[in-house]
Amino acid sequence: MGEVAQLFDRLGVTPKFEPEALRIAEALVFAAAEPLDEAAIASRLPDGADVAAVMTELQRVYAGRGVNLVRVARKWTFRTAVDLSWLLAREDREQKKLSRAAIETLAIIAYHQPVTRADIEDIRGVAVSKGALDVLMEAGWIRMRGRRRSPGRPITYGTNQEFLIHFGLDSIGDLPGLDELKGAGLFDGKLPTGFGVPLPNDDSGLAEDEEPLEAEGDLKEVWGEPGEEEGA
Amino acid sequence: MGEVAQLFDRLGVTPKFEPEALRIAEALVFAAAEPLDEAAIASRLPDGADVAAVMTELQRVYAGRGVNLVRVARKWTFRTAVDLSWLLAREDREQKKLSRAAIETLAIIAYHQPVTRADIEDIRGVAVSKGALDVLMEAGWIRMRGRRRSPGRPITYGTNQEFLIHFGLDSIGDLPGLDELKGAGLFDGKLPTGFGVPLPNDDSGLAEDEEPLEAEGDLKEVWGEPGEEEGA
Amino acid sequence: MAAQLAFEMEEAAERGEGEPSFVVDIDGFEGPLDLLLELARRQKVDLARISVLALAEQYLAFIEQAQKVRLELAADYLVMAAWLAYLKSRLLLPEPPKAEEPGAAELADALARRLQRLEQIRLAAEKLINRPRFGRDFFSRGEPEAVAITKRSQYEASLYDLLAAYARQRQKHALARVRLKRRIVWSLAEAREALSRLLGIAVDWVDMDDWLISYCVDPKLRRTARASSFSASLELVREGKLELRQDKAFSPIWARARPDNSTQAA
Repeated sequence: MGEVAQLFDRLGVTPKFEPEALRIAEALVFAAAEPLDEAAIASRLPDGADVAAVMTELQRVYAGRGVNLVRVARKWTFRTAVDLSWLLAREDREQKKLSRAAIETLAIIAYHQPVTRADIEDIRGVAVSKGALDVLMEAGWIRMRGRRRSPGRPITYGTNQEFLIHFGLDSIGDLPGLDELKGAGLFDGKLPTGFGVPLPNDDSGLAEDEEPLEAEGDLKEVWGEPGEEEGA
Repeated sequence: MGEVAQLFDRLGVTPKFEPEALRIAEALVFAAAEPLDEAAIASRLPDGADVAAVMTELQRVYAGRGVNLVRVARKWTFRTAVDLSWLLAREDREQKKLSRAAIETLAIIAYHQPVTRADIEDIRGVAVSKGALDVLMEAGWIRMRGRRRSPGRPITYGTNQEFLIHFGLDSIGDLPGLDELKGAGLFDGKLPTGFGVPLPNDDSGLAEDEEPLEAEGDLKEVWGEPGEEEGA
Repeated sequence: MAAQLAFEMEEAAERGEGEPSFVVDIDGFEGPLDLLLELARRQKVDLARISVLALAEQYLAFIEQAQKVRLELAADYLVMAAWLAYLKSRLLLPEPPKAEEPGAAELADALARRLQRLEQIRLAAEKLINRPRFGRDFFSRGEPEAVAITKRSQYEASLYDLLAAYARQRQKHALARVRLKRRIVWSLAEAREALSRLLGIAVDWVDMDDWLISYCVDPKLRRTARASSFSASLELVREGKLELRQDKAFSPIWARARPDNSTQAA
């Protein structure tokens, strides 16, 4: 503890919280198997500690190091520095390569969510290829959100927290190239009404034109479909 | 990397190795699924790096922090600082079903309180099973009220507020009476005349034939007993 | 798609003249829109300023050639071809004065926008997929520290369990209890103990009934007391500790401790 204080002294930094808070936050996030949200961290900090300030300071301390403190899905976690990926790449960690169709489908879901299968087909101009949604579901990146209030009540899809963690995004608004897409004004076009929301939205709450999936049976039933729906 | 060099500068330390080596070692140990020996670390370091010096320096950097670099069985790993181990303790509530003997004992205590162990045995017709009272004490539903003014001055038991909360009772008087129990089909009709169910009473005041438990020592002594008392 | 080979427009169009030469691998396309996008890119202009007419012609030429070499094209491609043929004719003909349907220019514009949108999402997908990714480019702690869990039992029981348990026991013992009430009896042992005490006091003959009444105030107990003490007294007589005397049938029974000397005489 004394040493941390000393460190700050030497760095010429005057923290607005006890050095102990920094140590606690560091230990918590370091030990956890999964990213931690600020509420979880705050609950263990001394009363009155400014958790945001603590995390910012900790992030600064770890900047440029071999291990960095990053924020993903609005949670904090330590990650090896991206430039050291060569060091740690291992065959057993190699991921299944996604098909081009799956990547495009993922991008459409991410940038245009909530979207239906028909929305995806409209953008790509082709039937959603066999298993593309399955693969993404299996990867754990997308989820069924609800149903669109439109004829046939199609299922709507969106991304989930795993998606943000995997791609190192703090929120869906941090998607790369979002500004270009917005600038191109391509979020409207021929998409159904209510789809013209300028930003992707992975809120767990349903959109105005969405309604909840009814029951588990419903989910299963729907989930059995992709094979049948396969057109091309 | 530049930032690390800068950090070292500000710390007034002149490392005998490239700062990059420190970052690599840090990332390696962090990402490893088990403690790493120096040979494994050295194989990934830039040629000519003094692995021992690197690890010593890294250990120094982490000394006094929330996470420490430690050597176990000649291998390196990160560990939560010992003084923060309390952060990693978590209480887990495990749901356990109450044994039949325990719930029967509890039922008698609830209706007939204040009761002694002998009273319970008299009503149940069997010795109070081993640990049944202990379990009920642990569950936090019964309390020792006092002692019966009778030979041997046995402890009297009653229920407490936790009991009411758990079973959703506003007061102990809400326990159903004989007619209600009959109505619920819990008693069949063949009861002898004069058979009754007492009106339960969990008044915190002592009954006429009760006297207070004397002292803490008394309590402890008594509490050591159940095992021994176990007869039939 | 049945086409496995690179479909070489150039070769297929050998007899044609002045056809743009390009190589298309139909197997590599993700549907007609993708093919259109590829053709559009070959115009080497901004997608916003693309010539939709030229694009339609190129697409139709491609389909025509594909059919000449009997490539089986998926329905999607043919539907698009039909639509583009319609669009082409609309674009070449003068616009009807009052358009009920969307004008040809609008249709062309919509197509261009669709292509743009696909292009944009492709760029975004590329950016997304090339981001540093968890488990490939960066890693979490390999050996997260397990949280030590102290187990604390929480017992579970419902009110129904409780009531059922109560009724079950009371019911089970209700009859036994009744028997207990009737069993307000003097056991043989109790009677014997009482008699032995009597032996200490009664040196002379005593009326057992008088004596029993003095002990047993409760009249209900008289019968059991008499029966038990009579049996006990017989036992004591057999052991030579007591003498009993009855003058005639149904008359009082007298008892006294047996003098020590007579014990020895016997």
